Amino acid sequence: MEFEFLLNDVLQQISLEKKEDFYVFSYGGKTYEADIQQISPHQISVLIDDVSFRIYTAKDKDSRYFLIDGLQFVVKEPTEQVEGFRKGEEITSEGTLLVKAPMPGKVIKVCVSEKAEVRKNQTLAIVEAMKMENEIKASVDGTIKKIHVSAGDLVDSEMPLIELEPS
Amino acid sequence: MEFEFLLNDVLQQISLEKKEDFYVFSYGGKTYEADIQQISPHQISVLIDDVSFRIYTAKDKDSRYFLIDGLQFVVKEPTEQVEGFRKGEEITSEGTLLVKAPMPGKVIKVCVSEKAEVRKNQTLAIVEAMKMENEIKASVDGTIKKIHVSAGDLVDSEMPLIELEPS
Amino acid sequence: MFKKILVANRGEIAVRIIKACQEMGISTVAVFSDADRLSLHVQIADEAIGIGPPPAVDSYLDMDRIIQAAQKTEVDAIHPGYGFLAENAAFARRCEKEKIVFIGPNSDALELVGDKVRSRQTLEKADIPIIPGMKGIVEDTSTIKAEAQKIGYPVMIKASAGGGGKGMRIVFDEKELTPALEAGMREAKSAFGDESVYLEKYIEESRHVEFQVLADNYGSVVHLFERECSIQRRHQKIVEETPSQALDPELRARMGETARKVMKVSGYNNAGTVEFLLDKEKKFYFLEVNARLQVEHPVTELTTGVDLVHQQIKIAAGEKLPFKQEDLDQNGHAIECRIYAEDPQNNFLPSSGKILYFKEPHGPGVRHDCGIYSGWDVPIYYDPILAKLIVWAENRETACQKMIKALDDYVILGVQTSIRFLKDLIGHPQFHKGETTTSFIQDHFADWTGEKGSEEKQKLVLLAAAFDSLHGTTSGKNFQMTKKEIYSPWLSLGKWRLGGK
Amino acid sequence: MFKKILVANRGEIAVRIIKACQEMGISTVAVFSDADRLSLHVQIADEAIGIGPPPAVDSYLDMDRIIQAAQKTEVDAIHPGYGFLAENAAFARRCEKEKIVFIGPNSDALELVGDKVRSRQTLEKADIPIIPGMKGIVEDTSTIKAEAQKIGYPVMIKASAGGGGKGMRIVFDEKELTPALEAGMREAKSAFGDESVYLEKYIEESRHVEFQVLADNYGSVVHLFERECSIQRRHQKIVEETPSQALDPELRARMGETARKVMKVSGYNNAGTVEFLLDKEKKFYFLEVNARLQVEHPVTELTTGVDLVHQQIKIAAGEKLPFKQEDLDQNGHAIECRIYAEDPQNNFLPSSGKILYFKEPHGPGVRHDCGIYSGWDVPIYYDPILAKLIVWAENRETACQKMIKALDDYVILGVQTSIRFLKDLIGHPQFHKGETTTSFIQDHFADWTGEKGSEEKQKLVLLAAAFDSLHGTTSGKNFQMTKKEIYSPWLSLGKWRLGGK
Repeated sequence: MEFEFLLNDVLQQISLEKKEDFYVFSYGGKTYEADIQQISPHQISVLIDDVSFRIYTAKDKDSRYFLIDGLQFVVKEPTEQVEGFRKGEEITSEGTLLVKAPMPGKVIKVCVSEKAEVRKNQTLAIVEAMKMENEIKASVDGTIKKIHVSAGDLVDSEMPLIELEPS
Repeated sequence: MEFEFLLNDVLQQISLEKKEDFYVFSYGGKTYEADIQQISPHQISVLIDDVSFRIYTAKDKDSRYFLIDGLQFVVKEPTEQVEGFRKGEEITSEGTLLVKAPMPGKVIKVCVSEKAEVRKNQTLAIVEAMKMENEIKASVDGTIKKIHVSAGDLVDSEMPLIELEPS
Repeated sequence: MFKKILVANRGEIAVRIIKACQEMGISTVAVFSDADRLSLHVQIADEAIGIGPPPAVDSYLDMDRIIQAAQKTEVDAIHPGYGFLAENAAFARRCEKEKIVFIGPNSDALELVGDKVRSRQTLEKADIPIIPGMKGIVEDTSTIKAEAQKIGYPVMIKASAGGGGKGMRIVFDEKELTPALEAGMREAKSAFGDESVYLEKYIEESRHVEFQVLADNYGSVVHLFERECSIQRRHQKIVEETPSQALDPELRARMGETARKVMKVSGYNNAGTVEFLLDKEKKFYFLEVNARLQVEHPVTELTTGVDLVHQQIKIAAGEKLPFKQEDLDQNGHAIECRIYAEDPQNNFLPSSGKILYFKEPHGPGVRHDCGIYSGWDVPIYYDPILAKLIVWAENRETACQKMIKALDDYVILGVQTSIRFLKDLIGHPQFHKGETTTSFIQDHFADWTGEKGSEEKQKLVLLAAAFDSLHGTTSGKNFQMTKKEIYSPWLSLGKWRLGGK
Repeated sequence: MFKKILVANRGEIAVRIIKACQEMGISTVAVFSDADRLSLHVQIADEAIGIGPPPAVDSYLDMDRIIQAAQKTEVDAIHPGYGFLAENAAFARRCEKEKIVFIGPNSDALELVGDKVRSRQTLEKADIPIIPGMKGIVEDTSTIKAEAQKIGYPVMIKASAGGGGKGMRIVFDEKELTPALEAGMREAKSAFGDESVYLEKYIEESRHVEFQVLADNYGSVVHLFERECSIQRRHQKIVEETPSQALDPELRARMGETARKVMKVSGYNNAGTVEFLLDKEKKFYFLEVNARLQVEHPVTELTTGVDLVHQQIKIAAGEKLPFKQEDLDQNGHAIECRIYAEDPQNNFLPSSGKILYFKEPHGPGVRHDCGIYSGWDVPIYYDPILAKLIVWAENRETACQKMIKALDDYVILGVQTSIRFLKDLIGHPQFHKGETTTSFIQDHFADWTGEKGSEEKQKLVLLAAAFDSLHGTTSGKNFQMTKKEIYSPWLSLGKWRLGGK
């Protein structure tokens, strides 16, 4: 059976079939045999050519997480739209840059006003979470188009903070 | 809602109702309030009058297991027949004593023959499990009625070994 | 000895203290905000009392509620842990008034060392070396520029009331001064309820070396050697070790004696830490006293064999110190890594949410002080520390190897953590050489992005995802599959790899 | 140093050794029988090779298969762990022939000390004190009664080839002799593939005190002090501690020197243990050499700071011992409890099956060497040891408290274990006093049935069961409910209890 996944936002294909007491999988034009065993709902044990791997896994509503040798990978469905922008930002349909809260927290201060010009790396707002202040900075030069929050607001992750017109 | 359980083979009753954000339960003629929270599929946290308890739980096909402060309890359904005899023995309908394997293992030796007379604590058979020999002894004086196994047999827990006619 | 102790804290340190009490046969009372009903410290205590809404000012910082909980449960003593009310002299006084033993220093000493500015003055008089800085707190923001000028840039803004990096800012030139002051004061206010800050000289390329001290109620003061805590990000320690690679026996003895003197001059009792900066010429300066159990106390415990929480409780109960300075010795090497819920690939931003799966490392010489479990929601209201991983080995080399292995074995899925960053840090050649200063992360990890994963690992992840989808073990959704037929697996069996792992 | 090591064992000890290799940067190969594909040692090793069907004679005891696995994976060395092939001189010779380093003593020394009868003869000549007993193995069961008579009852039947209680029987009078001999020989055959047994005097009210020894390939021999292992059931150690309460510094030094002499006389290298019996007059007798890593090695590691597995590997790789006798010291107190899958309420019968839920204890000073996990099936084919719980503290008193707390925190559901028994044992007044002899369990726990659970606990269990049924969280069945209406809960709210927990 063939599967397509988004691994770290890159589309990848793999095929997997169960034989008697082992599995056969193909990836990148090569085919391998693997002994795959479910150890617990959160762990599988894989032996390929006598090499042993432990893979931990968990899922939430959007993603499946896999961890090998301490390194975490995120796997998503291929149907999901790929966003090409860094976490906390999004280009709107009008071409403005929407700066979003990178984590849940409380807006301590909005450092700019509408129509103000800002330079790259200028602090736009300060959001506090877990007792630490985090400065939200402009990633480009531009003009403030809209401010969505004010000091004291509680914001969730990905909530719009400020809209910026790049210059 | 009222529940009946067999706790350590004794029938017990308890009633439990969910209120807003806590529970009310009655046992032994008294009623209590409890804050009960599911911590994981295997653990609940209970606060009653500010006293905190951790209870671990698991189940297999016959029983539910609960552990409090390191002590394990077995809860069964009340419909199940209560056996009044010690583990590894059963009185048959004909009144003979059926000696059963106390654990899975391998019969190393049968030390008695049919019709032989045995005394209390005399060794009837030797069963090996986990590299240790375990002597199965007569719990009463009697006569061997039937031998169900021979040396080399693999036996499961509760499998009949020897039938004894108490004298 | 006390019969019952209330632990006025949460997270890993509350768990640590409760376990210590249980080992000593002392009953325990946990307190919890509404955000912490399901936290580990609530589950393991004998009793647990709700003390209000999630924000710390309404719960863990609310003296009235803590005292009420203590009175309701009739405890003999309160252990404040670190943070929250631990260094609050008013709270210590309140406990004294209510006849509840405060497990920490007496309120006079706490007030003195807690006032960073006044303690600097006192200690300067006693010939303790002090970093150049202001004689008082910042009172008038208009004259502050002159003060900074006098000290000379770079200067450090520090909260008068606190530690843990809260309210701290380095300022390199005058135009950064005002915004840094504002931010520092806000953070100090939010963390300690006191916005007082002061300025001192920022010493570059320095090491942070601190001495653990124990003082009983009868004038005996011993130090339990040093901890080096130079590895910091955002002025917050993240890796601590002992012994320090920068100290020789002579300097260690001299700094240790200075630490004891600081405590004697301050009239201090119970456990405390004297922090020093050590500059590149091995000159040391008193920084401040942390008047409480430190986050990094386990490295001292592992190398001296002394349980600091047991000692805190015994001292508070009026017992004498069971050892003299000459009885104490350092054995082997210990390193601690703090595991934070934060994203090192994203400027160390805090990461909250549900811990989908958690599995802690184990093994000889591995200690894990922890306040979390699989399925727990990391709340946004408190410090993002999840746990502390501490290793002990005969020597530093083996301790580093053990730490790297333990970090590799650490599983947290669902929230971002500092684990991979810590692994790269401990494995860094400069760390291996012991070349650690307070700017270590800035110098070597400013552009750190972390490993992306080899092709082999990616292949395994895809295999695991496919296995998972095939059996529906974790996914509830159907993944899209193409209909192309798989070619016969028997024709071209690939060899997994030629070398070892 | 070696690049790759094959660990020819399973369970907790295979896990322990694999982790030690990983810390040293050495790749590892696990071997597994068909019953062990899902075992922990297979998951954590770099490579894993199946070596046959579940019975040990067809897998873990099959030299050919082990050697084939070693050749296939091109390892430099084999670590045998304990049990299985660990003390098999033929296997050590085979490794030597195949140019694979056997991590253990040289085959000549192994052969000598492994032959309990020949080593008794050799050591007697070297003036080592020996327990009175047979000069040779039991060859002729007809003359055995005369031998037993000569030694004097009670006598002990012991396997010539082994340890760990396998094949051991105490015989108090002549009529027990023949069946005990038969059983002992069968058990010896099954455990070691050699049915040879011999007789020695059984010394009553004695303590089992052993000394850990390390010897490099260049003639240096040090001891790492004693372990007291008197607490045994079915001749199997279940609790071990160090230091022993029976030794003063003079006796400790004398026994330690004797242990070193035993090893020197035997031409021994690598790690080994010299076992002694200590009678009530504090006279000690050589028992035997255990020519391998011991189950109870962690208590020595925690009190000396020496990692014995690291040292074994280094010695086997040709390194010299990094310390002399005078560099070694004992710090604090360590106790180990072996966690067995067995039912202490049912004559310690082995208990196999699925571990439905498992949660190990944690905390400062708590070490847990373990080969199991939630969901694992305990196979019937091997030794029932699941894990070892080891604690360290400054003194014995605190170590006991820590152990009791850790046992309380230990969760295993689904299989019976010795945990509760161990808790009562550590808490026994005679254990507290250090009054431990090899008949301790027989003397104090012959009629042990264990706590049945207070009314409070039973009430909580019912509450948990009801909660569980109400929410259907773990049960798939509907439990029978009566229709009687619950009376209003608001009328008579009970107080949970008046005192503390």
